[in-house]
Amino acid sequence: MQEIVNRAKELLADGTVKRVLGWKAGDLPYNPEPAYFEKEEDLEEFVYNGFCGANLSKYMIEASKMEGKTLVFLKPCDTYSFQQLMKEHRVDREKAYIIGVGCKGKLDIERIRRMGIKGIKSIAGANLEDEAETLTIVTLYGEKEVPYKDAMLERCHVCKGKDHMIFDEIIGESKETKDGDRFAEVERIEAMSPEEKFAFFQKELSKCIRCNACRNVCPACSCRKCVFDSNKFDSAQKANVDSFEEKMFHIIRAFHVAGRCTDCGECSRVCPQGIPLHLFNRKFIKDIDELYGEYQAGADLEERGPLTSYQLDDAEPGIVAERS
Amino acid sequence: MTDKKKQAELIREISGVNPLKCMKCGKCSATCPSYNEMDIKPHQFVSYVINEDIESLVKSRSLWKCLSCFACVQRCPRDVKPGKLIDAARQIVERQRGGDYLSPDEIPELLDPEIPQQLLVSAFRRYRR
Amino acid sequence: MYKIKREDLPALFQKIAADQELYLPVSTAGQTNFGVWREEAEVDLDTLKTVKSPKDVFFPQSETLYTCYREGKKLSVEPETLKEQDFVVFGMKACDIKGVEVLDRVFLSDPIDTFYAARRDHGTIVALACHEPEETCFCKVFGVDAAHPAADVAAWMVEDTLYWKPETEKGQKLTEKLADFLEKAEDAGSETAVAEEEEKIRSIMEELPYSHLSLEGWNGDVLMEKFESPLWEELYKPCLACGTCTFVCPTCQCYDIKDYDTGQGVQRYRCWDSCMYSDFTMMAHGNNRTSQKERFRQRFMHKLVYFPANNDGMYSCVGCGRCVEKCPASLNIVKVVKAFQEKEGAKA
Amino acid sequence: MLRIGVFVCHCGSNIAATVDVKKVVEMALHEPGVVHAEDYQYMCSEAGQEKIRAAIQEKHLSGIVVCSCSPRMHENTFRNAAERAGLNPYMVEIANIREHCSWIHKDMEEATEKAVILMRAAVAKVNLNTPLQPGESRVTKRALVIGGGIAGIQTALDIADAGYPVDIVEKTPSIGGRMSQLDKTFPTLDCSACILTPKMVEANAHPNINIYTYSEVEKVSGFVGDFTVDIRKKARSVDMSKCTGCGVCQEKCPSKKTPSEFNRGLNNRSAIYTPFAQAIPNVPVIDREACIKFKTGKCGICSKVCQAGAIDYEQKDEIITEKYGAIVVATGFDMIKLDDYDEYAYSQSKDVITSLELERIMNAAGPTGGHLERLSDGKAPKEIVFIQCVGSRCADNRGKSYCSKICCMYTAKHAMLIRDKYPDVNVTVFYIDVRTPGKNFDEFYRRAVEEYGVNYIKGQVGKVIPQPDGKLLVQGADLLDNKQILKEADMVVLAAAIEPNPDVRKIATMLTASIDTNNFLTEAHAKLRPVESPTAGVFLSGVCQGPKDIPETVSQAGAAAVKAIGLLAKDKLLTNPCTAHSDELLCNGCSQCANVCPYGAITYEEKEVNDHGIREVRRIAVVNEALCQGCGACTVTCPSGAMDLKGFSNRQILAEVDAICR
Amino acid sequence: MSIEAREEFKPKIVAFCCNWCSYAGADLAGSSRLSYSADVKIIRVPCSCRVNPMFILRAFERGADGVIICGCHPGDCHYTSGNYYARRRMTLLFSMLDFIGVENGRTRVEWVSAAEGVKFSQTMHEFVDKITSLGKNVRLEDLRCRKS
Repeated sequence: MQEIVNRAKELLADGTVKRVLGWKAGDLPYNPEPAYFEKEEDLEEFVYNGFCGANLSKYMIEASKMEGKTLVFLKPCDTYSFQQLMKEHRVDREKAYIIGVGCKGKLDIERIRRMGIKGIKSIAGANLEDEAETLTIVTLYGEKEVPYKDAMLERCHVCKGKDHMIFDEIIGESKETKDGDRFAEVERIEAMSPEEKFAFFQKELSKCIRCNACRNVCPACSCRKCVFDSNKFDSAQKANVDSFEEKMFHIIRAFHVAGRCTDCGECSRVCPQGIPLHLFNRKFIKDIDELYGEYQAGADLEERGPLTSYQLDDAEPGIVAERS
Repeated sequence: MTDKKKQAELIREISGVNPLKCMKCGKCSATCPSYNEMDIKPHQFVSYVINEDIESLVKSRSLWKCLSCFACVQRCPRDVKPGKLIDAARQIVERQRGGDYLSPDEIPELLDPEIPQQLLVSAFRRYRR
Repeated sequence: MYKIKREDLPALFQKIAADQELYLPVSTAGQTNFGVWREEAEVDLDTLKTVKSPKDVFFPQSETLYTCYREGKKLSVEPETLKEQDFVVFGMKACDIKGVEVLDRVFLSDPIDTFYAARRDHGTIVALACHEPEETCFCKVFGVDAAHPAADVAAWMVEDTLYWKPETEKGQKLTEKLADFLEKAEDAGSETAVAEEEEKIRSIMEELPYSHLSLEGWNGDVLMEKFESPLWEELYKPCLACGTCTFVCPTCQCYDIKDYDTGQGVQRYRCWDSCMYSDFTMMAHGNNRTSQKERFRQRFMHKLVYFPANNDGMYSCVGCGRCVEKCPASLNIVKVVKAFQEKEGAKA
Repeated sequence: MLRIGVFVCHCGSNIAATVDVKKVVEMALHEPGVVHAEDYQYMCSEAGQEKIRAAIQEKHLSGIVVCSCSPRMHENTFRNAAERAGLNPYMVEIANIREHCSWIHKDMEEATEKAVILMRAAVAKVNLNTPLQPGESRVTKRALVIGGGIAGIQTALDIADAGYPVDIVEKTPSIGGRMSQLDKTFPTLDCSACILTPKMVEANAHPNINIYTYSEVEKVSGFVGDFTVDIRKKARSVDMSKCTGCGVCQEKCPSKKTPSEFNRGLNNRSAIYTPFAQAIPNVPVIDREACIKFKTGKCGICSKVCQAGAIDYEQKDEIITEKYGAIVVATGFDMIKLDDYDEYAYSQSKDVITSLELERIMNAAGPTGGHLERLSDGKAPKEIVFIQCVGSRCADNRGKSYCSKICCMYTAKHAMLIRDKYPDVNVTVFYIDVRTPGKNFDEFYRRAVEEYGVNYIKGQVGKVIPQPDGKLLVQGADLLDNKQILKEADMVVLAAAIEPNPDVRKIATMLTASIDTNNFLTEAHAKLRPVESPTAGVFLSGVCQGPKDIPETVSQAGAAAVKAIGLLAKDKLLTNPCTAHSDELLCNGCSQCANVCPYGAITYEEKEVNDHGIREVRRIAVVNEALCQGCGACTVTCPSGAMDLKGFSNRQILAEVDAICR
Repeated sequence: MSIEAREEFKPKIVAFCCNWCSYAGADLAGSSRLSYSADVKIIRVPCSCRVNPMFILRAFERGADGVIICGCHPGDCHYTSGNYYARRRMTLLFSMLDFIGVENGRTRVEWVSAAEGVKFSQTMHEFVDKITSLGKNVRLEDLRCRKS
């Protein structure tokens, strides 16, 4: 981490960048927040550890409007989002100095809480430099040990890989964390009967409080004004007054990001109600891969997205009925 | 529904044929190997069904002269399949006699050396589709 | 005081729910929120904090106000009826009850919100002391006693026994109704068990990292100074402008009134709004808070400055810590207070 | 809110017999915004339009709904009526209560209920209509004719005579098409070449006509008045400017084993060839598949013998890009393949031939020098059987569902010519129906029977069985005599069905012209706009639109030319105002809309906007209204809903959905 | 469902037809007097690519029981490529609806040319039968829109 801080200080000092976009240590062991640093001394508060899950690429939309370059730290998966945003002209590459940072999987405090751990006083083993495979958590109610892997975000179990798609330089090593099948859960649901599927999503979505955290954190949901905030389709909604609206919002949101979603998993990470929102996006990704050829949004700058291109012999919509 | 109409309906149902599609080209009769043996000619089957005169069809000599070779079915440009119509008429007769469906197990028992090979071939043709 | 074995609680719930609605923490797809008790519901009394506060029992996320029906060119209006049946909320925590107190200030002062008032009148609150407070809790800062919640009935879960103490007339009435299920617990052992539990809770509260947060300097007198502080410019930056903090908050009371065209008419409903949203308080001429910084500031200024200024010093934060847990950008009211403290401390 | 008038048409009894129009009027008056409703016998009539005009003026209507036939019929009529009364024509919506309602439903109650709902949807939509103004686009005064048969030649001549330049693109090395393969023509028995060749020559010499033979249309973009077309001029390997057409190269060419396309493969041609003697241009092409020079690198005889030095083995395909205001499709037809009709032994016997092959055999320039003889043994036939409707009028998937229209007449012609030239030959025609509508057509057929003694038998042939002695046993039915006939013939001629040139599908796709399941191009209206494609600026000439004989083809060719001339005569066209437009406050500048726009109508500009007080420079989509054709692909791609389509806006369509689901 | 109840169920079906092919195909069905159920109501759109998933969900929200989108055959789009985009969009949307447990027969895409009046009427027959067999749409309906 010190290497990162030193490099940031250098770049600030020599005027390459006007500010640094990174993470600032929080007041609890697990709550660092995304932050801008404009002065070298501010960087004393900089932190980069297992709890820095936030994908900073969306902040670059705003940073692109600011004067001068912004140094931004991106994890391998974040670079897909950044590149996709570039493709859509939402961020300015010229305004960004990208340092790709290593990643050994990011931690999920909700998952730790779900293990029954509460009253957390400190957490050891979450730093990038820590070699330990376990987290040691000291709580008001005793000390707990948790394997690092078990506390990881879902997305890290299906990691896209250690490579940064776009960067100016790279600091730190990444670790292979993939140990799951990205589409296993989607397939499990696909195999259900329509009634089971409906019950599953009804239950999950009934928790939705329409806080819009999923949308606002999503790098693909970069609309200046979302259709659900505007009256373009009489679609402004502030609450899910009816179960229809829960579905409507999530289906349309997934549809709007289909072919653009990099599967960064931020939606599920931030959902206060723990709804597995990434399933919607992954379903689309799986369909796209199967029907139109494998496609990874944000992996390059040239390829047309699957919904803005076509093949003459694409599958007919009837395939949906045939498959199920 | 009159009896006549019912019978005609039954023929349509069994054969799956819409006789109204016929354009009276006569290719069925042109192609029929048993044409000369028949009193009602293949192309006429259609009009008998349309006119709901199944009675005559059932009583005709043609009923049992048709070889079920299905040349007419194959060649009919309008998908009318006169062979299927006459076959349906035969089935009506069979049903009246009480015979109807055979279960697959019964077939081997009924096959004896006396049965003409032609009948078997005909059956294969008939049930091929 | 009364007591009941934990294992007998389902029977108690069934009894309560027999003739009225019973709201209590229910787990759905892995998350616990207050919900209506049903036979098949997964009751969860162990989770300290429900994701959403139970405020929606009294102030639902959305409620219909009236419905217009259209027939040809004629319209008729049918107002929604107010809550008429009694109901029970079981398992509210001290902070949430304090939250209701804040809401009362808003909705029960003139002009009285009749929808809210009807729900308050008909609701009986059975509160549960916080068995194991967490690091995100800071209700102590707002004078809340997590060990002894101030409700119609206060309850403590000590090992496998629930101690039940009616403290108001409403509470007494409910207790009488449940006499068959509740066992008298006036023995010394019970008193001690509860007292020990209270003591334990209070001592943990002392230890919590946020419990000694100072709110010095947050009052109506410093309104302009706080409002104009350059700190906001830094603080708001990570904010995603989502409404998570407001929707999990037990005291956020802002709502929007909207119309829904049903095809045969219009349903007018109100639903929670969030000051974090860009169309919050949107008016015909536009919006008076055009930047996220202003919206962000609004939320904290309201909780810590405007509200106490208008409500005899009562903050509209109760220290439940939900926003601390749920903010996707790890922002929260504690960080804001601390940031000002640091800056002002440095200045002094 | 608008002041809406609803006008319900009876369409005589077409609507009124099934829809209770009074009820529709009554229900309309209950709809919000509707201040006037009336019904009338024929809304599209002068008197009906007058009612609309009067109501607009008297009741100050600002929106009109006409419940009548399809908008594809009379939308323009009613828009014009509204405009004459001072209302913007785009404030008119049509509820289609005829094609979509009265004509398909029998039950009055049901049909009326549906008509009311359709009316409501139209009222809901018109409530959100806004006045639209069409823009203008220029017209390139040049026409393209695809296909150089008689249809294409005639169209090109007519357009050229009117003073507009025309390009003909012909796939084969010469213009002339099917008609050049024919011997005589019915019903006058003119020699086909005698009447066609002068037209070919005229087209070639016309100063306004430019002919691209051995060329194909490769790409079409643009729209009515302003098409851009890429034409691939295939390498001819002969320099057209040098070749004198002397023909020595063809004589000397050692590769003479390629079946002649022109003679339907009945004989062979050389690798360097002109398809027929009167070919235009009279410049040969080298068939690179057959040419020894191209296959082995050795030979080069043609180059050596060519005095003009016109042979150019290095020639490459050339792409010519040209702009056109109008495009006429005249791609013609071919005979169907007879693989699926083997009961007629076409593949088994050389003496079973198609009618077009008979044309070549009868033709003096054909493979037999005009002598009627059996291709198997060269003997003169004594018995000839003609079989009609081979592959036409078929309901199965072997053939075509339609009547090929020309076979009855040309078979009569063939029969007559044979009986005339070879009176000792017996001619029998098996027919299903003899169809001879047309001037002097039935008389012609009767002459074949009455004067020439052609034996017409009502009945189809079931099978043709080649005999060991070379005879053909024809098994047919005589339905009138109720006999099965077995007849020995020396020759059997099949009237094979005709089908549109298979390439037409490719061309239709390029032109975005619609095509039916039989590959015939669809006309804009079956009766009223028979030579126009629904795609503006594209016209149809000849058999590409449906089976036709020569006189019909020529008259349709002229009609297509008139339509094209009518278009070219205009300097400017009014463009469709129903175009996309982007809300600059919502646009993200993400370029997704530009990615799906088929017309390249969307560009981006950096623009300063004032978003409720926030002033900033944003990248914003801008729609070029002259290029936008209003498909709406961009509107769905746009996630924020910034892109919308005038005339079919999101809210309009949603209003219709709501009204239908109410 | 009893037979009587099924006979009483009159599905609401919204058909989006592109102006150039399918709407004309529907016109042809009309002028050829090829009947189909009056439960089908047609909305004219310029192209199948104009159909936004929002329209389809809105129809269901308002109580439609089935939504069918008809466009030109692939390759025949009046706008060259609109139906190709529509094909991908609708395939994915339908797949998502299937994924969340909406009966997949409620949505359909059919390519109907201007010449296919017969196909149009047959398609509508089939679709109405399918929707009738599926019954009322309850999984994608906004209860507030239910007629009281």
